[in-house]
Amino acid sequence: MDLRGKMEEKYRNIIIDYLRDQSEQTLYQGQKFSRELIEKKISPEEIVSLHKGLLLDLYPNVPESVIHSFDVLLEVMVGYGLAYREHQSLRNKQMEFRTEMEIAANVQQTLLGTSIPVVEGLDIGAISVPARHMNGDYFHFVLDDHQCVNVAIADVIGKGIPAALCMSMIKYAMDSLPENRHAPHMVLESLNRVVEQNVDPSMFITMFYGMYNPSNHIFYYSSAGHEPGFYYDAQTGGFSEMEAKGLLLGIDKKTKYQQYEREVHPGDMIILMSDGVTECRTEEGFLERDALISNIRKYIHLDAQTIVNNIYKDLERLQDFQLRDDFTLIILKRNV
Amino acid sequence: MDLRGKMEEKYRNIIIDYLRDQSEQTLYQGQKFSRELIEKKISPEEIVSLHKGLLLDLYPNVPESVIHSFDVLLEVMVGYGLAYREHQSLRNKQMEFRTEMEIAANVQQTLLGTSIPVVEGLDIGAISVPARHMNGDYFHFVLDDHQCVNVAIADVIGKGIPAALCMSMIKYAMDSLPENRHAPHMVLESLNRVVEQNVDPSMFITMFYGMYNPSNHIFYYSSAGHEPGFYYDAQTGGFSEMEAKGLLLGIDKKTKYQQYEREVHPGDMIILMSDGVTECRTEEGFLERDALISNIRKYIHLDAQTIVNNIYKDLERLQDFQLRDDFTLIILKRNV
Amino acid sequence: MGIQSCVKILNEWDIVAARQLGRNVAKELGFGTVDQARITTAISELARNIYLYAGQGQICIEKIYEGSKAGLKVIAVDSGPGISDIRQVMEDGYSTSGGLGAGLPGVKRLMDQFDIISSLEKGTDIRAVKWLR
Amino acid sequence: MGIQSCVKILNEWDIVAARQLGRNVAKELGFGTVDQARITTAISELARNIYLYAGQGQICIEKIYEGSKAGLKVIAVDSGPGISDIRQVMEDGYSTSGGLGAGLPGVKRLMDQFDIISSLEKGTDIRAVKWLR
Ligand SMILES: [Mn+2]
Ligand SMILES: [Mn+2]
Ligand SMILES: [Mn+2]
Ligand SMILES: [Mn+2]
Repeated sequence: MDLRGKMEEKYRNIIIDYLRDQSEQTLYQGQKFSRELIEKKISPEEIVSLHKGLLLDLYPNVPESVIHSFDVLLEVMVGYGLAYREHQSLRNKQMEFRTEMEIAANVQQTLLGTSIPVVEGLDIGAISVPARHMNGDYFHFVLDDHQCVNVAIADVIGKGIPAALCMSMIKYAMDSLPENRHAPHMVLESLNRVVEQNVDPSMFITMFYGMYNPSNHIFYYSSAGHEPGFYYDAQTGGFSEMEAKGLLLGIDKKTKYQQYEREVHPGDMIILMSDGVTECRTEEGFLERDALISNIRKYIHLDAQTIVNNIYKDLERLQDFQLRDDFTLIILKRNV
Repeated sequence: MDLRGKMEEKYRNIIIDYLRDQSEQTLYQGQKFSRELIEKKISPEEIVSLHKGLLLDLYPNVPESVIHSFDVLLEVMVGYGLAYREHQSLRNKQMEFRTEMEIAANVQQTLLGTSIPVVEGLDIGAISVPARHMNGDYFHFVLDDHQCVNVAIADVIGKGIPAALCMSMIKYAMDSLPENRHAPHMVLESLNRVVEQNVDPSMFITMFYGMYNPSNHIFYYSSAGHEPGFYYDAQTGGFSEMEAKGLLLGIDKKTKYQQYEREVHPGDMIILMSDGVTECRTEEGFLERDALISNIRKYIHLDAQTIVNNIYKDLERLQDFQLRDDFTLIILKRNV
Repeated sequence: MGIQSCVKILNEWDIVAARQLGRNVAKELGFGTVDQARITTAISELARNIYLYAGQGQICIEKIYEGSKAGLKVIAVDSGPGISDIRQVMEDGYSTSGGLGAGLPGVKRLMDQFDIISSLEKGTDIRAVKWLR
Repeated sequence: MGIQSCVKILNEWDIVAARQLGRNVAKELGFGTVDQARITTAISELARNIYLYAGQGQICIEKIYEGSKAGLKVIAVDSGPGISDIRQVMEDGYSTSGGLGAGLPGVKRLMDQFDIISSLEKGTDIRAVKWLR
């Protein structure tokens, strides 16, 4: 028996069962049958036609008008059938697209790849999740010859593939920086010149660049219009903003950046992020920076990587699992 | 009256009309109604429920079994209703994706942008169309200080966004080439080193690089594993292959490239392409290179840009408007 | 080649005439009601495109035979503005009518074969075939 | 808070029992047949997930009231392996069942409100509400 014949018989049996007992059990069979029909790509207009044929067969004296009325229902269902078959095709496109994006994201990963350095006395956690498929946020660690931990966090204005294309450029630029990475303000100044020269004038990049020197426990940093980080003082238990002024990269090639510093005591934390963390929009409006702080407090006893992972998980759910912006959060915690 | 009430009345009228006259006119109303329902995002299970209600209303003594049978049809339609509503959402995603791709393609355009040089005595036509959204083919013209026309045509192995990410790299590399572009084999050698060093080891690039010197009418060229071009000899009316040997870019950093040359007489043409032109697959198998030649002959009296446009249009239709690979075709024609 | 019957498309009523013609031929060939509904929907869509975008044109219906197979061919011709980007028009999900899923990809789906030629300012010629199973 | 009635999900027959419970409560609240079919489909889907992926769990049905609104709440709880990437599971077109369009996004669509909490190796708790219109 061919597929259509089999389906016809199945439907016939379900209908006959249901006419006998009207049970939930039979309706459940109907639902499973629906799943099967859809898997086998049978269009809804065919079901309507099947139903009409069955009625005619089971009740030869059913009024003619009832049978005629099915012609109209059939006509209407053809439109849904088309939508349904377009749906199949869009699903396939969606799959192809997802595969392509996975490859592209891997290429991006290879291009932008960084690894979190292992340094005695410093516990580092970092997470970066794209809102769509490719990341327009970027973070980068370099452990230099003096055992200083350099950390960069950047955000292209914009999301998705266009932003990702830009971000790969930044990576090439960072790789070709001269070896004296020691001064954050100088790093930003030279990156600014590259961006100004090479990137589409409508694209801007915010960046925070910091360097932690484990021999004097000082964190040096500069910011190019980037979302300010937080500083956690273990002794007072208080959080303060790491304010830093500076123009975005790519606006004016002569921009100078100011450099700031903080002494880091045992238990203190430096928390860096992109605006996707603080501007995560929930049903009740934007998440306040204060709310983020109480979120951090909740997990403060854990290690840095677990803290950032947990915070991401909480915020993801708050946003109903749909990120509005790329999300990057980094925590540096000086161990006792 | 609310939307649902209005739809109910419309459907009722269509059914009543149809039961009276069974005319095509009424079925056409049914089809238009289907369009309207779908635009208003009404699920198919609601139509089934509506139909059942109408029958009960119009024929109070319709057999109970007929009415019961609609419970099963309804249960089955809920599955289609879900597919249908997922369809709405996928369409929206598709739209978003298309918008994102348009922006990304623009960014790529800005990054890779080239303009066809205007040179006396030389008629140039070029077309490059991505198979999906972003182009993994690339062509580039430079008119140097000696009025020589430099032309590059390249193809990343692979398509779509991953290929596009790679291609932007090649563009940066070409821009930072030393100024002595004169020798095609040297250009390929230095690009090869860049690709070998920077690009994912699984990505390879084929490239043809040529230079036309209008003062001695010689075309110098080298190829890195790229699809061979054609040479059209106006005097004999014959086409010959522009064979050139050379490894793909990115395999071995020590690769040397051989340089070839051709004297170009009035009316002669140089035809360069990516494999997307010759490997365009039709229902009857691959397009033969011979078929391409007869296609070129068909348009040979036209200007270079019209020739490449027409050939693209023909091949697009042959492939049922679905390109399997990025398509790039360049024609250089020496005027009389 | 079989005999063609044609309907000129000038206004919306002609869409119904084209559907009626298509349905009659489909019935004669022995198509079932589901396929009849699909063929007439495809004809509606093609006729509607002529009426909306080309102003006028015609729909012809032809019985065709290939070996032992019989089929119905719909030919929609107009001398309207033509289609500038056929690839885009044939892409799923592009049609602006919110979620209708018809348009030319819909016609292609409803039928078994589909071919289109269009030149800017010259017009469009679409041929679609449904085979009797 | 209203009274909860629960069905343990251990095998496929329990899916029918959960549907029956949901349908009874939906009828009592005055939901029409279309909404009844949607609610039972959502319950089926949640129960089936428990049966297939968690092994066991339960489905509870609760009448809820908010101001003058009445609604039906479905609670599906299991202590199975949990969901590692909720974003992916909630994404349309991800479910592997060819084109079914159900899965958790389907449940979300069939109901008016939807919330999920899941921890790896601890289990999953899903709550979904349908309001009477
Ligand atoms: Mn961004
Ligand atoms: Mn951002
Ligand atoms: Mn390629
Ligand atoms: Mn290719």
